[in-house]
Amino acid sequence: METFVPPVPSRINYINAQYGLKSWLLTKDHKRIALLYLGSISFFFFIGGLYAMAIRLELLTPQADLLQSTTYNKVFTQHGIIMVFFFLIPSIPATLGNFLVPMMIGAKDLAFPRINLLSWYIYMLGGIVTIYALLAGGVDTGWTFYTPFSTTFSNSYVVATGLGIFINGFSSILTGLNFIVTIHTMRAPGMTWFRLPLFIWAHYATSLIMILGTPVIAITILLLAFERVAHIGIFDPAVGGDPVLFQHLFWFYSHPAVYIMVLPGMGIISELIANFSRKNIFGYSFVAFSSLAIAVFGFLVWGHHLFVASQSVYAGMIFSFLSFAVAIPSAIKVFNWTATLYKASISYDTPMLYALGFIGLFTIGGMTGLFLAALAVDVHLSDTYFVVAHFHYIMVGGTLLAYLGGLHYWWPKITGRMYPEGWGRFSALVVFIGFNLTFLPQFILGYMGMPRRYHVYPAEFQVLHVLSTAGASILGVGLLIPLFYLMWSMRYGKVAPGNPWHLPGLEWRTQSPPPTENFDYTPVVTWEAYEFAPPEETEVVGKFHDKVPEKA
Amino acid sequence: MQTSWIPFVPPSASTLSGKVDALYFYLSGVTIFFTLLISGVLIFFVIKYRRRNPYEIPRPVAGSIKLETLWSVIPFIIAMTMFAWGAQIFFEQSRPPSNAVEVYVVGKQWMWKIQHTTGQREINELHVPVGRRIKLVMGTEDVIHDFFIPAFRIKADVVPGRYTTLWFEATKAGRYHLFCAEYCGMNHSGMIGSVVAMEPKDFDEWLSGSSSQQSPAVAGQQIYETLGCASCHGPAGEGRRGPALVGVFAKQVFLNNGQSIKADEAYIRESIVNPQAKLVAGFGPIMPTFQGQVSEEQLMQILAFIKSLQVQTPGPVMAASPVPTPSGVPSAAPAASSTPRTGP
Amino acid sequence: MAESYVEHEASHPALQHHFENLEQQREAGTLGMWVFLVTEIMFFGGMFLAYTLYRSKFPEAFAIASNHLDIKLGAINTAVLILSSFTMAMAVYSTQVGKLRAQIIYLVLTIVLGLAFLGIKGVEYHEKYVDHLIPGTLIPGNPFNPDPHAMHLTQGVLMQHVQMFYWIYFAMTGMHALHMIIGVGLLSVILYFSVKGRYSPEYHNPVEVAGLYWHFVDIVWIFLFPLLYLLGRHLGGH
Amino acid sequence: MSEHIVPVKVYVSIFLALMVGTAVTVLAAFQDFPGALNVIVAMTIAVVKATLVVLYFMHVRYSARLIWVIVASALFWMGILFALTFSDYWTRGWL
Ligand code: HEA
Ligand code: HEA
Ligand code: HEC
Ligand code: CUA
Ligand SMILES: [Cu+2]
Repeated sequence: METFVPPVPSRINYINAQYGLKSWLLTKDHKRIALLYLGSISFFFFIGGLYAMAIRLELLTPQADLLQSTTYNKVFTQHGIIMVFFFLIPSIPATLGNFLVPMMIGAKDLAFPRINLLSWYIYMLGGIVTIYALLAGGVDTGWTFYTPFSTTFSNSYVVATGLGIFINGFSSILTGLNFIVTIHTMRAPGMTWFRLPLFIWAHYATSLIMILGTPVIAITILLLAFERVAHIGIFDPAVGGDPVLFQHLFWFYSHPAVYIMVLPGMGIISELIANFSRKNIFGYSFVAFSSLAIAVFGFLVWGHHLFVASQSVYAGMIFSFLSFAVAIPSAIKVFNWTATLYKASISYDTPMLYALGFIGLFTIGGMTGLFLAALAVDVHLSDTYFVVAHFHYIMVGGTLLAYLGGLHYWWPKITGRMYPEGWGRFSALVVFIGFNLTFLPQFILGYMGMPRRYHVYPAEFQVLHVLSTAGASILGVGLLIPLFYLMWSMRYGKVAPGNPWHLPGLEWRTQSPPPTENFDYTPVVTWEAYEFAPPEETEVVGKFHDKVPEKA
Repeated sequence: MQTSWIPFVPPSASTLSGKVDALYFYLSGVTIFFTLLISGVLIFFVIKYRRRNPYEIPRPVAGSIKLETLWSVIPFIIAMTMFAWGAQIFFEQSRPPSNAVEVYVVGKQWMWKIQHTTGQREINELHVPVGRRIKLVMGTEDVIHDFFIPAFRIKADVVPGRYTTLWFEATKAGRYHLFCAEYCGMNHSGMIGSVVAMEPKDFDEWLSGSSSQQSPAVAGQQIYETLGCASCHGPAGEGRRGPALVGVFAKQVFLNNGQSIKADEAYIRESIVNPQAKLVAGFGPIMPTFQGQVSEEQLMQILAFIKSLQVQTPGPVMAASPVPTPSGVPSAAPAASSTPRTGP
Repeated sequence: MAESYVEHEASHPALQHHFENLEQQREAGTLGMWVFLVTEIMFFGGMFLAYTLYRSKFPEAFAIASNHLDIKLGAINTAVLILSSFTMAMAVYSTQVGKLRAQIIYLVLTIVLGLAFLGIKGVEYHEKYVDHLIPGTLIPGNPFNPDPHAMHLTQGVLMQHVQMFYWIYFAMTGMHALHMIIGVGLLSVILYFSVKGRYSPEYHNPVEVAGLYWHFVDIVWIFLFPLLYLLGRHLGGH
Repeated sequence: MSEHIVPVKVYVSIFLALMVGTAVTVLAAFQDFPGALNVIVAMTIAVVKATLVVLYFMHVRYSARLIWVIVASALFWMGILFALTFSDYWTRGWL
């Protein structure tokens, strides 16, 4: 990179094209909407993170000293709800996805720009309603809202929170709808399906889950709210209903939703691995189709959350079998990413460090999912810290790292500035260490029998809890560092060229930050995905994509 | 499987726990293997193929069907071994043996109420003899709870509106944790207690030492009489307008819609609170519902009474202290009847 | 690595800036609506699941409750809705062939029929209100409390299962009615623009897309009608 | 995706078919068929009616393959929801 003189973005771009608050709040530009999302999602992440810190601090000692039971119950519930519904599900699709899907396929915008803006407003409305519920008194049902506790016994703001999630669901649906239509109808000439970057395939698969699953959780939460308000219902055993039906409906969405959370992350990892090793992804079509396979088969396994919930033994076996089957597409991805590095040219830039961290941690998180899918072992592990460790390994160690990696990788494109590389590598390391120290002990805790959602626990578990809390503090610091230097770099970072990493992807073939319509002219794609160098240009890096596209 | 020497494994004190541990170690082994394999290969590649000059472009590789097949099929086969092994233990775990001694458990925010067939009641404690099969029949008065004994590697949700069961056979005397593992409100983490496994003779001592109340079956008989069940099913459950209840438990029942179903706890319970759900062949929907008229505990007592109505041993006869037999099965436990039930 | 670029063709006034041409815009609009309808199917799917489950659990209570619905009004409403689907299809057709007056007339008819459906539904809801058949305390001050004799409740059947039916009935028809209201609103907007002469054989995608939505709402009713009103009639009752 | 204009005659006949279907399903509902036949008859008629609306009023018969795929996938996912949920309810008493 040092050999390269960056062109200064003197031209008009999407950020300086218009000024004023109004130009942001009424924008229909997918890139600006992505930034709106970025701001609001980060806000929710830090709220969720503060709750996590409260959890960890309380768990330092076996007694209830920092938080009493009612408070603690609200804290973990709100941590879960905010992290899942208001951070992780929208995180990558609504920010990086929003920014990049049109750019990567050579379109000027998403198919429905107004709906895109609407989805941000819906997200904010859902968020505000939820925040209101939290401030008014909070909610203590667990993020899973199990009936009949949530419908009859809880004294907290279940309806308001449910409403917030219900509203938020539509934002997710609209985002998914927009992506699907955009990817189908707005690819640039020459951008065939198999030339699409894998990030797009991942988002396509994610969108499928969003549109097929989210409506079910919406109606479920709505029924739950009515049930609570009007004392009637299909989930209440006191009037003939079945509380387990709620669990079926809840997990019909919420299991596939875990793939909403991880697939976009996998998409980012495919980009990072290919681009930072300057190779096309090994087995491109396998990686592409495994995303679709995960999206489809992911709908068949929700019952693995009900192994001990009085579900029929035979249904348990079906769901267990299918859960093992759905692990295979994930395995395919992991192996292909690894194989891509063979005889590659690997750089150690921050995004790549995050990507490598992802592969390791996702493997651990995914493999421990297999423990939970194995019926007899799940009977012991269900609702223990093993489950907590499993999903944090995938959601924090996996998706959050992928998100951070992606954010660093596209940061120059988004802001037109470079982040400080040294700080980036340093914080990636801190996050990795802190993360493992936080959650590795929790696997052991879980097998030892420590139940989740306990703030008071037998003294023999304390050592491991202290380790975990120590790790969380390191992790927290590790996450604060990027917050500061990324904000710093927006003003003071080195000005980024159009293509700082010298890559072939379409998003790099325009200036940084891009103009409002992304490209000056509709590009015509004549190259394959991750085609790093055409034979005749093998030696010259960057020659073919540092320039801003001009009319042929 | 002997595991006491391995760190980070909780006490292993039931016939099942060793089996679960074995599978757990297998899973851990595979996980560690793959994690090391992948991170090892990753680190090796990352070092070996680091970028040496900013202009290098590696030769593109398209992929390899052979490799793809290999690394789909092998994990699939490994995954299937996990599935089969897990399912096999699970199946065993979910089928209570017919000769198990029953204990009735009712969950309630935030405590466990336990009653032995011999009448002893306990709260948040469960005393069981080592070497005998125990079956827990569990219900709840309010929300979902979960009965979790880590040392035995078992847990099951306790769901309002129905019964769930658990069974185990303790192998080592000792005091073990009992947790509520399903979030159930404010004091969820206080809904804990212990399971005390005792040598059979200590257990007998404990039984005779603690005040024995009316046995659940006797109590159930009284409820049966006061609710007027006898008017249709006969005072001894011999059957009148309604089907005979003698020997019905654990038998196949033929239904009006042509299907048949095993009369387990859940079925008996449903027959009382929602009689129209499954009609016995040859009977009309005349039985009224008793939902709301009986508490969860009373329902369990009626259930205990109906179970006691076996063909050879009419009436609720239950020894106060089961005498261990060579097979470890208490002889006084209601023996499974082999006489076919007379149809309506 | 040669890059070439496509020029914008001379554009139609209704062409949005980010589309290449009207054809692409139309394709996106239609596809978008279909994808949206998929989400709608799943949305109703959860309720259909609950319906199926409890109908199989409490067949008698459901039959009794279902027989108490007003089959005449239900059937009339089915006919009204089918007719409105037909007029909607004709409105699209008229736009396609450029009969703009007919287009407006058919749109007005569709809206009127939609409102008629909602009116009849209102009458039915009111009947249920009078009979205290609105489940739970959905309407404060008028809790679920029907007369067991009027319901022809047989022994062994629980009133709470009858209430379960009514809860599912109100949830499903209520959701359906909400969709009708949204549909009427949507068509009113379309009507406004077609009076202004915005649609032509060249450009009529909004009419078409609104039509898709309207037909979908019709289809939901095609299933609701037999499931809620008809199954159980053969068991007698009224 | 050039557009196909369906003639009015088709619309009218579909409309009539739907009306007839409604009448038939109401009449059939009062007949006491053996077993679960009542449900089957009612649902078959509903499915036929819905199919007519989808194919003709909604023009799917003349639409791109993608639309067919979308319609099919919606039904497929409904099928998943039902089949796997009932795999629990139907087998609960089996042990
Ligand atoms: C992004 C989130 C995410 C993802 C991707 C996953 C992925 C998986 N999850 Fe996880 N899970 C959660 C989030 C997630 N999960 C959450 C939040 C909960 C708890 C919810 C709550 O109760 O609050 C949960 C709970 C949960 C349970 C229920 C536990 C219980 O409550 O009792 C189960 C049970 O089967 C399970 C299984 C799996 C499996 C099999 C996968 C698979 O998809 C994993 C596949 C990946 C791999 C297998 C790794 C890669 C493969 C290799 C390296 C090759 C080697 C492979 C083989 C030999 C097969 N998960
Ligand atoms: C996307 C999802 C997501 C993410 C990112 C996280 C992130 C974290 N989670 Fe969370 N978690 C869930 C989803 C998630 N969690 C869910 C769904 C549950 C289940 C809830 C339920 O049971 O209902 C759960 C439950 C849960 C528990 C179990 C509670 C219980 O069962 O009693 C614990 C305990 O350790 C925990 C810890 C953490 C920690 C330490 C982090 C860390 O990674 C967080 C790190 C982030 C920050 C630290 C923020 C950045 C920094 C600051 C805000 C400044 C302050 C920092 C310092 C002072 C150091 N989580
Ligand atoms: C009015 C008469 C009547 C009364 C009172 C009555 N039952 Fe019944 N019961 C029946 C009939 C008839 C059936 C068979 C049809 C059915 O399954 O509902 C039946 C079935 C049963 C069954 C299922 C038996 C089988 O063979 O599968 C059980 C268990 C049962 N009743 C228990 C009770 C209990 C306990 C009570 C009192 C609390 C009670 N019944 C009161 C009439 C009655
Ligand atoms: Cu009872 Cu948790
Ligand atoms: Cu899952």
